Parts: sequence; structure tokens; C-alpha cells
Amino acid sequence: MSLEILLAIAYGGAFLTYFSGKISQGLRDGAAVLLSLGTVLIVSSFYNVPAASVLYEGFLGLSLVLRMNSLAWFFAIAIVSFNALCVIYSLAYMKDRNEKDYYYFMLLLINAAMLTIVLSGDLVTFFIAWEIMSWATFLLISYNRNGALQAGIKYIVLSLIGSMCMLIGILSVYTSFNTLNISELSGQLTTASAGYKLFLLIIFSITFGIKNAVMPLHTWLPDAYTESPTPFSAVLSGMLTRMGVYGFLVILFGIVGIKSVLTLGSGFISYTKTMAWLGAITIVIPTFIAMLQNDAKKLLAWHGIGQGGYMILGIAFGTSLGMAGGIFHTLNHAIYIVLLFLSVGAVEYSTSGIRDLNSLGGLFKKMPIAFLGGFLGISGLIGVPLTNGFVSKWLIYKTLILENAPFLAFAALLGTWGTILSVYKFLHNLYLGQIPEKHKNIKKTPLAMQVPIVILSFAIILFGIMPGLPLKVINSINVAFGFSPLDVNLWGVVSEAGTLNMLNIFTALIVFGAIVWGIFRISRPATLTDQYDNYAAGAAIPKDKYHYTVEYYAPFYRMVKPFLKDIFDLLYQKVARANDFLCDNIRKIYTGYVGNYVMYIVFFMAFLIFIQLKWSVF
Amino acid sequence: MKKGVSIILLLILLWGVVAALSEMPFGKAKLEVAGHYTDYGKEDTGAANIVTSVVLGYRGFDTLGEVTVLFLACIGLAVVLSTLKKQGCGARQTPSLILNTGFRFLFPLILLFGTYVFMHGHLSPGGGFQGGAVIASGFVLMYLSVPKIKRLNHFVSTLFESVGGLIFLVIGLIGLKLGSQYFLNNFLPNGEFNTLLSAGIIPVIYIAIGFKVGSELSKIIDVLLEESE
Amino acid sequence: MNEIMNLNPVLLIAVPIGLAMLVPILGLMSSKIVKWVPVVGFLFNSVVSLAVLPRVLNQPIIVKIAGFAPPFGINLVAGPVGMFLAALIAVSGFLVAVYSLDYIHEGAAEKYHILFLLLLSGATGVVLTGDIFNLFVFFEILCISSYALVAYLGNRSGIEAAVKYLIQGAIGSSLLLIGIGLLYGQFGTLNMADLAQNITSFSEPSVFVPMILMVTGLGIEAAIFPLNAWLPDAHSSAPSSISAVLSGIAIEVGLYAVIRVVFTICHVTGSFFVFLVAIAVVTVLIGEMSAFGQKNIKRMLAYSSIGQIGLILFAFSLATEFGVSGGLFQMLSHTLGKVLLFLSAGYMIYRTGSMEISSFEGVGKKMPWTALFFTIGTLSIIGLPPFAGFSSKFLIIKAALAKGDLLYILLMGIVLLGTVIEGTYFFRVVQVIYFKESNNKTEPEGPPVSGLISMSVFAILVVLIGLFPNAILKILTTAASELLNNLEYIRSVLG
Amino acid sequence: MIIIVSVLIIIMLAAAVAACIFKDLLSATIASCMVSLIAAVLFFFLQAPDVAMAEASIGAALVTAVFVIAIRRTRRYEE
Amino acid sequence: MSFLQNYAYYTGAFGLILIGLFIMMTKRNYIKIIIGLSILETGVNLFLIAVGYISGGTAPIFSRSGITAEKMVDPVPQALVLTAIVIGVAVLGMALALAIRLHKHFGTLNLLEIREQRW
Repeated sequence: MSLEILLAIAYGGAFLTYFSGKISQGLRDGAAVLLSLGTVLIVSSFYNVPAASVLYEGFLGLSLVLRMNSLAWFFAIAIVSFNALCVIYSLAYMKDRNEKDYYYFMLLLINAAMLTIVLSGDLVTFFIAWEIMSWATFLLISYNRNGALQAGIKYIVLSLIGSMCMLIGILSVYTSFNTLNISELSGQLTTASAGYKLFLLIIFSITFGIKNAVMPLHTWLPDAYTESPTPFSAVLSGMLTRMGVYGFLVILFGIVGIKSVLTLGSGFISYTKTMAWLGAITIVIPTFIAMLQNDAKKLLAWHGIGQGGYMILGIAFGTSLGMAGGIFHTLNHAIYIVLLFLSVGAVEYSTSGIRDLNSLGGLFKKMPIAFLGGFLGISGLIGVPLTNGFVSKWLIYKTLILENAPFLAFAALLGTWGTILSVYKFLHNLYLGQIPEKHKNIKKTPLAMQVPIVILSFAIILFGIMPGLPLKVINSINVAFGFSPLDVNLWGVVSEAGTLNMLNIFTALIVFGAIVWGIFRISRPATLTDQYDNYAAGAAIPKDKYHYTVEYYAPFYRMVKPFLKDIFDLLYQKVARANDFLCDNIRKIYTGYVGNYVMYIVFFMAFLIFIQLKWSVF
Repeated sequence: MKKGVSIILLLILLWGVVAALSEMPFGKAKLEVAGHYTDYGKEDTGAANIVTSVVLGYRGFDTLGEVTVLFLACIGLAVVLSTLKKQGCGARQTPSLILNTGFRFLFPLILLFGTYVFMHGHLSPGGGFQGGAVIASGFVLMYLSVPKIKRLNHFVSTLFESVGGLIFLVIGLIGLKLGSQYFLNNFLPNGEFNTLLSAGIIPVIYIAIGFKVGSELSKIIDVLLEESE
Repeated sequence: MNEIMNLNPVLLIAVPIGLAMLVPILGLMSSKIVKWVPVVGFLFNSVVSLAVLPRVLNQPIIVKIAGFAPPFGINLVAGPVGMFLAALIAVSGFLVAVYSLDYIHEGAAEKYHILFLLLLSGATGVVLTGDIFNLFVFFEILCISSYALVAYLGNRSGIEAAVKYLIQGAIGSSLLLIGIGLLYGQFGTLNMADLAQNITSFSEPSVFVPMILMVTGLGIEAAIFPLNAWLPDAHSSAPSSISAVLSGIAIEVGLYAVIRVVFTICHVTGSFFVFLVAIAVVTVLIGEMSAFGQKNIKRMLAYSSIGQIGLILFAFSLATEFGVSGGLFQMLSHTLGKVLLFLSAGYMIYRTGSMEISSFEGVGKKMPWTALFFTIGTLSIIGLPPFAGFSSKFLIIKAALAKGDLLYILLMGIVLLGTVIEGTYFFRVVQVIYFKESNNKTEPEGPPVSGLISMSVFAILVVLIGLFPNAILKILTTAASELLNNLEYIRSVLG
Repeated sequence: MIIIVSVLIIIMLAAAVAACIFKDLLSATIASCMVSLIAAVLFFFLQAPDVAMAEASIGAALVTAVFVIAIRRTRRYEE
Repeated sequence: MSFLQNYAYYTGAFGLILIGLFIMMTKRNYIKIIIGLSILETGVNLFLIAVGYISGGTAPIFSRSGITAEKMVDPVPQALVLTAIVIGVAVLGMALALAIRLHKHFGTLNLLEIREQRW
């Protein structure tokens, strides 16, 4: 099985799905599921099988190369798995929507494009796939109409800025080194001057920073996540955004090389420090903004930004521990954020489109699977032990401590506190508390939604207890980038800063849990009473919900609100307005009066003649 | 203000042109290409009028373009005015008797003169364009002096325009197959110099152009006048 | 096949003109066949030009009209540049003619077809001719037929636009003629190769002034800022098939003429290119920014053409082999993309009855194919892979970076900013087409087969050239060396 | 000879200026016709009889006729 | 006198060109602008013919036996001007036809008032 066939299946599958949808709905659904599962199988067959092949000889004098290595495999398997889960989920979620052919086509096309990105062995392939991913994503973000349109425009503008930067970067590499093959470049770039490397890093960082939503460049993300169809939000947050991380890995470690990166800058102002601090800012501020959101998806979206900061923080230091943390966190984040989006989607599906945290609640009994997903998801998000988030965060904290970066560590910790506060609100307002009257008889969660949620929940626990599974792959990535391998076993990591053994923690927690369970067991059992069988100081007992969850963190909100304005978004909007204004006024030079136009013509001529005759400029 | 700026800009332009003109004094001797035309034009094309030999011989392709432009103008004019609604007949003075009589007397003469001009284009000043214009001015006179508007015959004028142009082109294409195999190549014998039947294809083309230009220019006037009266 | 390959390139000009002159006679016989005449003519042209194209890559064909050797007679130079553009004109002309079969059904259809044939034969003449005055004549054919076609619909906007276009165009051609006169007075020749041989330095006033006059005169048709004020009006008021040709071909032919004057005849060097680059950047910015706020789709597309022309001029003014071949590539991709956009917009306008972008809501559902073609055109124009626009933009940026000068990198950054603006407004239109529901529930009705065929061929070409850019890269590099190396040009013409 | 030419040129330029100044478009047209006519005479002096003929018949006669028709169909005075 | 000898025709030609351009730049009436265009074209033609003149030349026609090729004026500009005149009349015809339509649509020929197509 070669890489070309994999891509052919991925792209061809997208088209096949689209056209089979013209024949019958069932055929299309079947095709989508089978093809996405098929790609999972094919990709997994590449485990530990490095491969390389030339896709296309001589595209504008370049050859487009594909290659499979541990890094590519790690990302590829994640991409196709999440995609498959989201496709399965979509079967139920998208049931009543229109234009499903289009939806599946775009979803699979984006999947194929992402696959191409991670498999690409040279920067042109990378760029082409990157662009296909960008515009296809735009077309899918806009799918929901209305508010989604604005989100789509925001996304595509930033994305275009990013790709233009990348194009400059790629082509400047090409003109300097006459090759774009990643493996060839890695050797050659060491000879480049520091200034050039810095230029390259900055220009690529803008691209990948936009995609990964690093703080000043994040503004497209909340809207885009919120407005896309939920399964696609999951894909978007799970892997698509993290293509930025992949890009950072490739450019920082694959092309420029970590040794060169670490030498850039001096003292406090260095490339890696700047990046780390941007990561820290990206952790703290969005997490607290997330706390104030009342839209479930928007809350998750802000967390998506915040968690991206951890990954940046992890890889910024360029140590094997940090790398492992960053890459592992990418995977973990994808698992729990996809899970969370899927469970929110389940709620949305059942309540026919309500995501407002203030008008939901008590869905725990009605949709236990979704609750399970939500609960495990937020646990992972917080980093509760026994969930996967704990391991990767542990690795990142360890890195920060080892690197003597107490402020950054504090920022990361602050982020976690904020996460706890905000996700508790999320969990409570969705699933706990009192169920509103109108949601008493909501739709059941269909099986196609339950399956992905259960699988992901299982994955959270699995990777939480046995982090060695993914860490082994990550270790080989580390080796490939030239870092020393970590000492990894199935249950955790052994490092100079301490040992992580999830088996011990697992056993301890089991014992502790058993004790707690026992205490509850022997104490008096709680009794259930009806809502109306209650004493309310003589007042009439309300018939409807009285367990209100609006203004969840009101005092806190009042306190921090002035500081948490999304100034960058405001700034961008100001820039956009200024641009509108400028554009509207600059075309006023076309006054509509021909005399002026003739004047322009004669002026152009006279100007040139004058400067030449007077000063002989040319 | 605007006038001032215009004048300044135009003066700068003038400055530039004067600078360029200093390299090309008035009345200086001909350069290589023009010298070649006057020296060998007679032999090359057989036309006594060197301007004609340039227009239809050396630079015949320009003339093809020129004919096309006129054809184009005719069509374009018709397009621009085609969708206009017919206007009611405006007040039109009856032309005076003198004009009317003069027209009857002059019209054949003008046509004859025009024909002469384009038939002798290779011998004397004039040619298809001038002859055609003379014919067209005859038609202008007709429009001025005839009380009831006589429209040009659409069929005939279309035929003249198209066939005139096509003759030009076909002669050119025949040249591609005959003789030295060049487009617009003079494949007919040059004949005796300075007689009517000389200069190969030139008189043929000029006759075609004469009819074409005459009918086209008349048609331009005709179309412009069309619904206004 | 051999027969066709040995056909004379002069037929590319003579046959359409002949057919145009034949049309009135055919019209007298039957009005049905008239509309097939342009199709036949440009099919012939496409076949001939594509067959001759490989031949000219090795050695340009010098066609001596009437058998007089240059510089004494007029000659056509069917070199790589000329034949490349002629083939482009012929193929696009053929497809647009197919499109017009059903699209043009009101007004004086017969005259439309004549004007269309003449417009493109004028364009072919401009790109093939080797004589500066002959260039002027064909340029006039191009311009006058454009004036008439802009006014073809005869409505308020069409007439107003035609009037403005005519005034500016007429000034342009007069300036061109003054320039030609000044050059003739000094060098006594009109042959471009001979002129190029005689001109030693472009910076002397006696050469510079005529060059500026010519550049200005031709630049009006090429829509270089600040000479482009006629363009948005004219392109938005013509029938869509004509807007397509004007935007896709006419302005590029104008730009070709400018480039010919600047590169071949005057052999400009050094700082004048910096000026041209600056003008190009301003053109890009003005074009894209003016398009940004447009509510009228055709005006938006027209302004976008200004931006694209700026990009092409930018590429040419880099004056390196990469740059010039990138510019030619961009010409190709702009022609394909913009014609596709105008054609698909044409039927969208026709079905919705309005040129306002907001009236296109729901078009994506009603006319899925047209909307798809529009989207493909959009993506290609913005320069996103895997469409043709990407390859050309790739080459241009590469060329700018290969200059290695910080100035060029900065200017290119500004050009790319223009691209971002362009992407924004184009994607907004795509959103309106696909993602807004319309209120009026009219029956979905796609374009007729002729329109679909021509649009789909354009779309396929856009994708194919995007996927296999190498197929034409050889033509482009040969063409670039023809433009850059004027000694070679002089040698091949004058022997 | 040169004196006659100079006088003609001065008259021609004066006619052109008059065409610029006149508010009555018909008068301006006649003035521009005069420019063309004098130009035709100048062509003749410049040994270009062909062009003189063309200018006289086309430039002076036909163009003026076209102008007059157009002015008749629109309006006579510049506003 | 020698100045007149050398520059009279050029002065006339460029005088017409500049006056024509001036009219086109400053006048608002469309027909006036076309008159300017016509003057501009006449000027250009005169300029071209003047370029081709040689001192004491004869017309380039072998009408009599005494005419030699050396003394003939340059025939090329004359050929060009013939073309230019015809092209000029074509453009003027189009322009005036458009004037008629413009007046039908807008009721005015003042271009300052005809500004629907802008921005």
C-alpha cells in the first residue's frame, strides 16, 4: 500500500461520496463511513513503516514528494480517526439538514487535505494542501448560514494573510537553497545567517500562529468554532487547528533545527522565550474569557485557544520532555475537545439547537452518555489524574520547572484554575441542576452519536492510565528530530525531574475511591422529594424551574470584565472598519467626470516627461 | 484653476515634444526606407503614385485594417443607433429650387468624379478612400437637396460593403497561393507604366475599396440621419 | 496535420476579418447561420494557432506581407509571445463565441457577431504584428469595436460608459500616433525590429518622450493606473460575454503592446522598471481596494481586473526571465479565470435580473453548475491551489524574491496584501451565492447547453493548467527570452 | 511662400481657438471645419496631394456634415 | 525667417494638438469635446505630414517625366495619414452617434451631469 493510493482513496473518496449522494442518501452515508474507516485502517498499517514516494515530478520545476515517518504517522492517524468518528457522529447529527452531499464532501476533502499536509515531504505540497484545507474549511464554516458567514470571512481573511506569509517564506527558501524538500533543507539551513533564519521563523510563525490561534492572532477561532456544524467544530478544534502545531514542529525542528532556534536572540528577547510567553498569554487570557461565555460551543472554543497555548509552551523550549508534552497534549486536547464538542452536539441535537448555558440544565438523566462524555471531557481538559490531560500537562509543567521558568509555570497553573472554574459552569449548566420544563421530553441520543462519545471517553481513560502507548510513538518523533529519547514505559515516564507512574496513581485512587464509597455507603441514604413537597417560607412554590443558573460567576465577572475585553478582536475590527472606510474613499478618485480622467492621463504623461527632462531620473 | 493646471501640463508636454523635435529638423532628407520606396516603388508595384504604392503595396496590410475600421464604424454606428425609437418627422425646410436643380446637375458629375479618382489612384493623387469620400459627399448633397428622403438601398449598400472588403481579402489570399506565395502579393502583371491598366492588383483593389468606402460613408450619414427626420 | 502546421499565421487575422465581412451577406440569406460564423472562425483560429505554436518555439515565423522584406514591408512576427497570445485569444474567443450562441438573443445580433469577430481579430493583429503603425491600426480595430460593443445594449449605463471609454481611448490613440510620428521622424522606419536596432538609449529626450507618449496611449487600453478610469464603467456595462473578452483579452493585449514598446523597441533598463513596479503596485492596490466595497458584481470583477493587470505588470517589470514568464502565465490564468467569472456571472445576472451581489442569494441551489464555475474562477483568480492562478502567482513571487532586493520584497508584500483584499471580497460573493437563502421561489433554471459547455471547458482548463503547469512552461520561458532579449528579436526579424 | 503659410497657420490656430471659445456648437463646428480646410491646403503645400484630397473630402466635408447632423439631433448650444 | 521656415508647420501642428487636448480637458459639453478630438486629430495628421517633408521636394508621383526620386517627399507619412484620417472619421462617427444616444437618455450633453457610473 503506497502513499499515493492512500491519498487517492482520501480524495477520491470525497468525490465518490458526493456523487453517490446524488444516487441515494444511504449509499452516501455508507460510502462516507466506509471510506473514512478505510483510511484509518490504511494509515494504521503504516505504523513504523517509513515510506517515501514522489507524487508528481516537475511541478514548476519542483517535485512533489510524500513521506511517512513517525511524526507524520502520529498526526495522520489522529486526523483520520477523529474524522471517522465525526463522520459517524454526523450520520445522526446531520440527519435533518440540507445539502448533506456537500457537507460530507467538504468534510472528507478537508480530511484528505490535512492528510496531505502531514504526509508532504516538501513545502510546495505542504502549501498546496494547506490552501486546499483553508478554502474548504471556509466553505464548511459558512455552511450554517447567518452568523456563520461573518465567521467564515474572518477565518478566510486571517487564513489568507497566513498563507501569503507562508508563500513568501517558502519561496524565499526556494530562491536561497533551490530545493524545497524538507529533509534536504534541514541540512542546508544550518549554514544560513541568523537574520535569515529569524525572518523565516517569524514569517512561518505568523502562518502557524494564525492557524493555531496563538494569542494576538486568535480572533477567527471563537466565531468559527461556534458557527460551524458541531461535528465539524470537533474536527476543526481537534486536528485542523493543530495543523499549526504540526507546522511549528516542521519549521522549528524539521527545517531550521532546534540548535539554531535556541541561538536566535539573546537574553530576555529570544525567539523561544517570545514564543513561550505568547503561549502563556494564550493560556491565561482565553481561559478566563471562556469562563464568561454563555454559549456552550463558544466556551469550548475559548478553551481551544487556551489549550493551544500549552502546546506552544511545551514545544517552545525544545527539550525532549517539553516536546513530548506538547505533542502529547496535541493529541490529548484533540481527544477531549472533540469529545466535548460531540457531547454538546448531542445536547444541541436533542434540544433542537439550544446551546445557551442559561436555558439548559439537568440533562444528566435524559442523556447519560452525553453526560459521560462531558464529564470525562472536562476532566481531561482540567487535567484530572487518570485522564490523559493530566499526563501531558504534567510533562509540560515538569519542563517549565526544569527550565527555571516559574512565571510561565504559574501562568500555566493559572490557566488550569480558570479551566476548572469555567468547565464546572459548563458541566453544571448543561447536565446538572434542574431540568427546564420544556426539556422534559427531549429526543434520545441516537446510537451514531453515542458510539463516538463512548470511544473517545474510553480513549481518555486509556491514555490517562497507559500514557506509554502514545508516548512511545512520540519518543520516536523526538528521536527523529534529534532529541534524546525519554525513558518511557507503559504506565508513564521516568525522567530526571521525577517519575510518573499512572499505575501507582490508579491504584491509589482506586483505594481512595473505595474508601469514599464505603463512607457513603454506611451513612444514611439520601431521600428524593418532589419539587412541590417543600417549604418556601410561605411563598408560592414556582411551577417551573427555580434553580436558576444565569449569571453564574456574576461577582467575579464584574470584577474581571474590564480586563478581559478581547482587545485584539476589537483592534482587528477597527482595522477592518478602517479598511472599509479607506476602500470606500479611495475609489472616489473615479469621479465619473471624464474631464478628470483626461486630466489624469495628461498628468501621467506630463509628470514622466517633466521628471525626465528636468532631472534625468531614468 | 482647472484651466491653469491644464495649461501647465500641456506646456510640459510641449517642452517634451520640443526636446524630441530637436532631433528631427523640418525638411531633412529622407531616410533609408522612404528612399527605398521612392527609388524602387515604381518597379516593385508598377504604380506611378508612390503613395498608392505604399498604401496598397508595401503597407497593404494597414489598408486592410483601415478598410476594416471603416466597416467597423459603419456596423458600430448602426449598433449604437439601432434600438432608437423612430422620431416624428421634425420640421424640415423644403430645399430651395436652386439647391434641388444644382443637385440634379451635380450628382452624376460628383459620382463620375469620384469614380475617376479611385480608378486613377495609382496614377494621380487620389484613390479608393478619396474617391469613396467624394461619392459619399454626393450623397450628402442628395440628403440636403431632395425634399423626400431617399433612403439608401440597404441590400445594395450591404452588398457593396461586404463584397468590396471581400474582394480585397480574396485578392490577398489568392496571392498566398499564386506567385511568390505572400499575402497581398501582387500576382497580376504590372503592365505598362503610367497607364490605366497597370500596377497589377492595385487598381482592382482600389475600385473595390472605392465602392466600399463610398457606400460606407454614405451609410454613416444615412444611419445618423435615419430616424431624425 | 502537417498541412495545418504549415499554414501562414496571417490567416489568423485575415480569416476572421473575411468572415466578419461575409456576415452581412449571410445575414441577407439567413439569420440563423450568422451566429455560427464566429464559432467557425475561432475554431479555425484555435486549430491553426495551436498547431503552429510548437513550430515557433524554435524559430519565429516572419511573415512578409506582400513579399517585401522587412523593414520595407509590413511583417508579422509569429514568435513565441505572439503565437502564445494569439492561441489564447483564439481559444477564449472560440469558447466565448459558443457561449454567445444562446446568450445573445436581443438587439442587433448579427452586428454583435461582426463586432465580436473584429474585436478579436484586432487583438490577434496587435499581438502578431511586427510593425508599429500596423499595431496602431489593429489597436484601433480593437478599440472601436469595444466602444460599439460596450454600447451594444443601448441602455443608460452602456451609452455613458461607451462615451467615457471613447473619449479616453481616442486620446490614447492620438498620443500613440504622435509617438509613432516622433519615432518615424528620427529613425525613418516603422518596423519594430528596425526601430529597436536604431534606438541606442531610451533615456534621451528624443526617444523618451515618444516612448512615454506611446506607453500612455497604449496604457489607457492596458488599464494601468492612473489611466484606467474607463475600465470599470465599460466592463460593467457591456453584455457579459463582451465584458469577459474585454477583461480577459483586450486589456492584456494592451499590456502586451506596452511591454513590447518598453522591452523590445526602447529596450528600457534600470530605474524605469522601478517606476513601472511602483505603478504596478499602486494599480494592484487601487484595483483591489476599489473592488472591495462594490455591490455590483460586474463592477467588482472589473476592478479586480485592474488589480490583476497590476500584478501582471508587476511581474513584467521585474524584467527577469522568471518574472516575465510568470507575467505571461498570469495573463493566461487571468484570462481563463476572469472570462469564466464573467461568463458565469452573466447567466446569474440574466436569471436573477440584477447585477447586485445581494440578489444572487440562493443562486448556488438554483444554478449549481454556474455557481460551481463561478467558485472555481474565484479560487483561481485569488491564486489558490490547485487552480491555474496559483502556479502563476507562485512564479511571480519567486521572481520577485529572486531579485533579492528588499524593495522588491516589500512591494511584493503590498501586492500580496492586495491579494488578501481580493480574497475577502471574492469569498463574500461565494458566501452570498451558496450560503444565503433567497426569498423568491423561482424555478431553478440553469444556463442553456452552449453556455454550460463553454464555461465547463474554461473550468476544466483552469484546473488542468493548475495541475499541470509544466505543459506550458516551455512556451513561457521561450516567450520570456524573446521579450527580454531584443537582440535576438532584431536578428530573427531583420535576418 | 512662407509668409502665406504662416498666415494660414495663424488663421488655422485662430479658428481652433474660436472653436474652443464659441458657445454655439454649430459655429464651433464650422470653425473646426475651417481648421480642416486650412490643414488640407497646408497638406497641399507640403506636397501631399493625396492627403489633401482626403482631408478636404473626409475631414472637412463629411465630418462637418456628421457634426451638423448630430448637433441637429441633440442641442445647439453649450450649456 | 529661418525660424518660420523650420518651425511654422510644427508650431501649427502642435498648436492644434494642444488646443485639442485643452478642449478635451476643460470642456464639459460632449460635442465640444468631440470637436476638440477632431482638432487634435487634424493636428496629428499635420504633424505627420510635416515630418515627411523635405525641403524643396515634389509630390511622390511620377506624373511628369522630369520628376526624380531624390526630390520626392517621403511617401510613408502620407500613407499613414490617409489611414489616420479614415480611422479618425470612424471614431468621430461613433462618437457622434453616441452623442445622439446620450442626449436621448440623459437629455443633456453636459458630462458633469452624466455621472451615474462612478466609484
